[in-house]
Amino acid sequence: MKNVDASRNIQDKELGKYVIILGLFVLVIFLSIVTGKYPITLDDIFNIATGGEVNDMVKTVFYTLRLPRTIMVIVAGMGLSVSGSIYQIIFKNPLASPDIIGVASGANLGAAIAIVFFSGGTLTIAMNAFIGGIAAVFIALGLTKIAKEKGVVAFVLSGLVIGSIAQGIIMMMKYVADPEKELAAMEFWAMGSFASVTSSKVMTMLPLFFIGIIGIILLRWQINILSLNDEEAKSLGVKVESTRWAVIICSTLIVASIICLTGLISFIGLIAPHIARMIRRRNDFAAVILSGFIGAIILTVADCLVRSISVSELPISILTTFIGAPYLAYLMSRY
Amino acid sequence: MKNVDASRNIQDKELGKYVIILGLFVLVIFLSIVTGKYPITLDDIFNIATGGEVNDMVKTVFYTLRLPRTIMVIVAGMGLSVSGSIYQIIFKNPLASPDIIGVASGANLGAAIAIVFFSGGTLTIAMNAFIGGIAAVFIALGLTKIAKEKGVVAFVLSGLVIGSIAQGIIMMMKYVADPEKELAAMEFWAMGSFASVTSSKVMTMLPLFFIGIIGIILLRWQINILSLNDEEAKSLGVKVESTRWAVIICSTLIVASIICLTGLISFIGLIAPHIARMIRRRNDFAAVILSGFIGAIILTVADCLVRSISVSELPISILTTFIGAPYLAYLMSRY
Amino acid sequence: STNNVGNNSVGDNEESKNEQEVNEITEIKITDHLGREVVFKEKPKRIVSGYYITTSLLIALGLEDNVVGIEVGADKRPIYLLAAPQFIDLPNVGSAKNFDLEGCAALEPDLVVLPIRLREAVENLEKLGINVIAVNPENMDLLKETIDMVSKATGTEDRGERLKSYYDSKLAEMKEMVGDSEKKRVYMGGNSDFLSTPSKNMFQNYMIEDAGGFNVTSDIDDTYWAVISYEQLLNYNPDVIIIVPSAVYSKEDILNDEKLKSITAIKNGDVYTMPDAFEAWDSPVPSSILGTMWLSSILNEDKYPYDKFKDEAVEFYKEFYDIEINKEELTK
Amino acid sequence: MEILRMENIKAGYGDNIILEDISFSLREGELVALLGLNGTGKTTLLKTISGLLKPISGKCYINEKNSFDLNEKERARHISFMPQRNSIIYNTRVIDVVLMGITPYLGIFSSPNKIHKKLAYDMLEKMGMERYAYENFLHLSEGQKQLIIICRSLMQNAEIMLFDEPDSALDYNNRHMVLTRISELIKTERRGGLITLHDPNYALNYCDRIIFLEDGRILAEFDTRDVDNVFLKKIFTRIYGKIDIIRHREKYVMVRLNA
Amino acid sequence: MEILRMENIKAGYGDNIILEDISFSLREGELVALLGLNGTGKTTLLKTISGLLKPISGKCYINEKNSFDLNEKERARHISFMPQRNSIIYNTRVIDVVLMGITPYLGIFSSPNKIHKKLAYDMLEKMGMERYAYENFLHLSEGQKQLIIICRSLMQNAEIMLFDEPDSALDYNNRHMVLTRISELIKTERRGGLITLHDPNYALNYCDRIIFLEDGRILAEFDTRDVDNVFLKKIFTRIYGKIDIIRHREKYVMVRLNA
Ligand SMILES: Nc1ncnc2c1ncn2[C@@H]1O[C@H](COP(=O)(O)OP(=O)(O)OP(=O)(O)O)[C@@H](O)[C@H]1O
Ligand SMILES: Nc1ncnc2c1ncn2[C@@H]1O[C@H](COP(=O)(O)OP(=O)(O)OP(=O)(O)O)[C@@H](O)[C@H]1O
Ligand SMILES: [Mg+2]
Ligand SMILES: [Mg+2]
Repeated sequence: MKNVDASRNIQDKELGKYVIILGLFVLVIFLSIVTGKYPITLDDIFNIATGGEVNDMVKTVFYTLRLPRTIMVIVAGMGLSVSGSIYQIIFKNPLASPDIIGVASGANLGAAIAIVFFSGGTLTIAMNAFIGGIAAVFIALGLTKIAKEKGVVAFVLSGLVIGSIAQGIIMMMKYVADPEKELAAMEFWAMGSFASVTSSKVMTMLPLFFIGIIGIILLRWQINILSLNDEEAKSLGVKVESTRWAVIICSTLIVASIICLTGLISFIGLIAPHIARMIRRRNDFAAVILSGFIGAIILTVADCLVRSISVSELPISILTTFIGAPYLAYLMSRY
Repeated sequence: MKNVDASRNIQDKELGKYVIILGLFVLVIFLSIVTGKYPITLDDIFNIATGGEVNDMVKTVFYTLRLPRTIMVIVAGMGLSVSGSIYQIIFKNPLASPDIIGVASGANLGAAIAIVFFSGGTLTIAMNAFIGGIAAVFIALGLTKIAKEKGVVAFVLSGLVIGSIAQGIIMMMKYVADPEKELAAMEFWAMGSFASVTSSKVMTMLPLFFIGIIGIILLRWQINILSLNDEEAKSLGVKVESTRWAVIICSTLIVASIICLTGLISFIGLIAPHIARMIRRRNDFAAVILSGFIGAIILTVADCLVRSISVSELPISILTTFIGAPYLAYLMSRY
Repeated sequence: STNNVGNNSVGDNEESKNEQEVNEITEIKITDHLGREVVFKEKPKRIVSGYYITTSLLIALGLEDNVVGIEVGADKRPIYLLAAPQFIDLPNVGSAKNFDLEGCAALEPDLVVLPIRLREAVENLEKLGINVIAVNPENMDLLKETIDMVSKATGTEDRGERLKSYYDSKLAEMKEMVGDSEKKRVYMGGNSDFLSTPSKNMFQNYMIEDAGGFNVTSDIDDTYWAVISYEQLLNYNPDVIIIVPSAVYSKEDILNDEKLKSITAIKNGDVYTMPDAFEAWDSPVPSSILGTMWLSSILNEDKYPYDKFKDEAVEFYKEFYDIEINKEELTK
Repeated sequence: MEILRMENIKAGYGDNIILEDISFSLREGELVALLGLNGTGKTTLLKTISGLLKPISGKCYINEKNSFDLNEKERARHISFMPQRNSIIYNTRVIDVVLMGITPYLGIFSSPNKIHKKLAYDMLEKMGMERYAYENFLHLSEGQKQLIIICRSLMQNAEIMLFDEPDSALDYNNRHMVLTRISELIKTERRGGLITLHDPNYALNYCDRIIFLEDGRILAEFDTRDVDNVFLKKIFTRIYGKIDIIRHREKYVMVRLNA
Repeated sequence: MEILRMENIKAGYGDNIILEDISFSLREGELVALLGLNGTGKTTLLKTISGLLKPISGKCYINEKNSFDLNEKERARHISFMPQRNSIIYNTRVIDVVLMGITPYLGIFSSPNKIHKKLAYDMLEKMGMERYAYENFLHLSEGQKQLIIICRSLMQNAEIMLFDEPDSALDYNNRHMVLTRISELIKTERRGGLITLHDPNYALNYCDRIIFLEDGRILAEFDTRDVDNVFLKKIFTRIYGKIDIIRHREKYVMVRLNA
């Protein structure tokens, strides 16, 4: 009797947590839509939503800038956190981040090449970054193929090798780059920013993101099994190697499609999974989804602050850090 | 009979490996002493060594630049690799690097503060970097104290939290820093370099380095036991928490004393331990020592190349990467 | 600035400097931008410059034959190719990131000019007994001080003075030209990204003001290139958009950007790129005055026709760099 | 009918050859015990059969089909393998651990549904563990964990079931319960079972046949029903030293003779 | 003489209370078996004694000294604890694993010396594992690993030795060998031993006393020498159900009655 009551109590409490998180999520979306430098009033937004009369310029700004940016921030927060979670599961490593297999370093290299050799516009940079990220991951995967010792450590080491070679080439390019323009461009890119997000870019990238995320959702049970050791997963009928590849490719698609537009956004993909796991206290796919929501919330709040604190845009990672890290410390002291 | 022969063969082969590595080590030290832009001939060096007559300028260059730099490079390669090895053992994590508990981020922050607020000379910067590194580690250790869930993950998360907060503050300071003086200085510091190593600096820092390294050597057996899980280590009489603290503090001393002079040198502390473990194929303290030698060799070769390849000095990390990463990939495909 | 006696005597004999200058000066004291006092016992013959601004200045001071080493990346500076092609093959002493101490020492210089950010190298060179001047030419006044220091140390005050007075007269001319007329609102797009822009404390901001414009982003308190958002730019709605030399994007990129089309500058086609065929005029090089003049001509073409600017630019390079430049490359 | 046939299997790790010349077969509805001392290669043999270890030479047929041609998923439907030591599973509910056994029957893109969950719960009930269904697997005792892993293995419902010392952490009651369930299931569902055990009495009690491994080779193979005291004593003495075989209520019991 | 005395121990994990009102003591030269079904709290009790789990209330005296006042190192000299499941040890030589048992006797700054190595090698010899001394621990079979961990635990040479199912992965011979060694050592060296087992026959054979745990409480405690058939049958039936106690050459043997 007592036991049943207790378990119902716990269930209520659990449910409460998720309701709060969902509420926060909706709230920050709203906040993000009303925050910005160009004056758009609540009335305007109401009119846009209901199809009423609005100034053309306001409409353009809303549809080409405000809304795409909001979407991009949410997508980025979700994508990076989900991918971080997934990697922490399949590599059984609390230090795994979305960059573990080299995607971010590759994208960074791609962007750098676009900047230095093609003196590219944002589109060229985005394309190159995307290709760079994907290419780095495939090379790393190729390296795992020739590794004698298969298994998780091979992936970690391959990611390390490819990531650091990419970093080396980037450093080299920074070294020969023109300090005033190319170097600065490379460094801005590496700091990450949502300032130049526009609707057309978001539109091109969203499909890729969704392919990746749907892939991950479809593979959720296999991911679950990959958290066992390889022999056990194999004897349960999981094609460990090919599944690991599939998961990595989906995750790479997600991350590459995000960072090719925003540049590197560090930290959120490492910390949101830990926060989610501490809140959920279970190691299942729901924790992955939860980490997506938490990542989106943190990143959106950070971006709203970026857009309102000062005229110029602070790097987003600063605020993400200052919101995420103390919260994680707080959770550590509680759970 | 056959078996005994085989095992003797293996032993010979094993021994051969270490002889080669030791030989290489001596060779690169020699190489480092004779390499540099200032013309010092072999005769000069012979004369300096034997107390013969040498041009005063040559002598000054040798004693204040050439020799200290050689010593510093070897010390840095050893220290960072040993510390990386130790962390990979006690945190049971192949991704652990000397920065796992926040020392590098803290040192970086300390240096940044010195540059921005005290517009400091190199000595001030070094002191602040050193204090920053130590302080960050102590704060991280403090955080593990309040964590509910003790154990390795608490350390990893604390390092993550402190490291990223330090990074956030650095980004913030970069943002407000004077671009010509302060920002540039901060960025160069973060890239690491042996170009400005001089004898007096090396002399102040060596004692601290040795305290740390001797601590690690003395604690070697305890470190060994910490590779077990906590309960097992405790029931074998190891004071797990305080020993982990002691090891971290020694390792921090090593790393802080190095990077406060050289700035951040990435990568070597992550990759040398893996190379050593692959060569030794055993997970003992000898592998830690081996990783120190390998780190020193790679870093010295990289530094010699830096000093001779191009007329101007490439950042050391580039060459470290290009030597270390392919070698690791090669080892992966062999063992 | 003040000249001391020993210096003046050399200045008087400037015309015959080739024969006589050597060892004639007594002792020169200079306080550099790090507040260090540097004493020259004799006139430096072998000079190393670790900074493109001072390297260019050495040409402007007619010292190109004394330079024995310069900063890395010389092949990227068109002015060297035009005015001192021998620089391309000089040994380099590294960059501001990585100064090559031994390499520098091996050149046995009598004078090394470095930016103040190389404070460490300065200290170390001092220990090796090499004379170093650390300079920080980050705005017009500091540039003038830099000119003073280097010219004093090398006994070329005369040319230095001419350069400075050229600046002063041109700045005065431009100030007078603009008068009290309403200033145009200028937005300057940075090198790496159209949305990065010079903030209040940067050299570019002073250029816009000197040229008689109003920098829309002068309300940004940052110290470096600031990044703004599209929304912010729409909100600023500048009259003129200037692209700094050799930006990674082009004028067309901006003119064709759908999201910007409501901005006045875009509507009127007032988007200009600063020429980059000689030097980066938006940085405090000795020829940066030409950047201000160029901008002034863009903003007030009615009062300062572009052709007049071109003639003056040709004259400037003729006089100070002893080269004949191609007018066609003075684009806008 | 034979559902598994091994022919001249030679297997090992690198240069270290552990098994040599192993041939035997498994019939439908038959539970076979694999006995042998520590380190003779029992686990190695089970790993080879389940495809986790590639043999150096030899063939393995499942229903007359070469098993090494199958991929992981197909193989997992034919063969389940309960490991001697399972991996650490963090913060996962017990029922989810059991559900993992259904994986071979799922498409790569699908997850267990309600029916599967019901099956898993029923399985837990059969093992008397249903009250732990929604608990954290990590918080169970070692014996309880082993029961759950047995459930997972049974969920796989494969034709050939391999168990590597499934009873090592179980108490006396659970040991008998589990072996009873396994032998019943194998009989009624016409599966083939191969189980390693250390206590020969359990093998004598629950298995149809015993295969003795010694130094990586098959030492003996016999049906538990048609042996007599003398044969048993001879073979067991060879392996286990000073023992005696006594008969107690229709069954042979091996007891140790004290020195 | 009593070397260990537990008084009214209550212990558990968080709110989940597992053990209640546990009091017993251990005398010099005595090997006590701790029996109980899966999940009754045997491991929890051993962890509490060895100081790995802080009890909610109750006292534990070692040689009349409160054991919870000791730090890890002191405690490890008084108590050794062989865990039910040891951690994964990567690429370490077997002899180095055994050497770990000497740790409580080393200063924090020292490492094992030649003498210690000799001791470790001798220990391996006693267990018949000396030929694996320089092999990789990871490459042993599970049973061999367990033997090595037993060696490590014996190296600790503590006054009170706790073993949590030390025989679970051992073959019949090793099981007897290990239990013989342990009981001899405890007798000759005047140690106190507490061992959990699942097979009551081994407890009856090798232990001086049996403590029965049920649902976290002590159900019964008796000397194995002064019991009779009837008592044993009663108590064992309560826990293990349908069993019979037979006598074979001076010893009681518990056998199962088939349903
Ligand atoms: N990964 C490995 N690499 C090299 N040798 C191994 C490896 N695993 C096992 N061995 C060796 O193979 C032999 C057989 O091991 P296996 O695990 O098959 O024994 P087992 O019969 O299952 O023993 P146990 O009853 O102890 O479980 C042992 O001698 C062991 O040392
Ligand atoms: N870390 C833990 N957190 C919460 N509950 C636990 C934890 N460890 C064990 N338990 C619970 O404590 C009870 C006793 O566990 P314990 O491991 O002591 O049993 P045991 O007698 O050793 O069983 P076995 O024979 O299976 O080893 C079990 O019901 C288990 O669910
Ligand atoms: Mg086995
Ligand atoms: Mg237990």
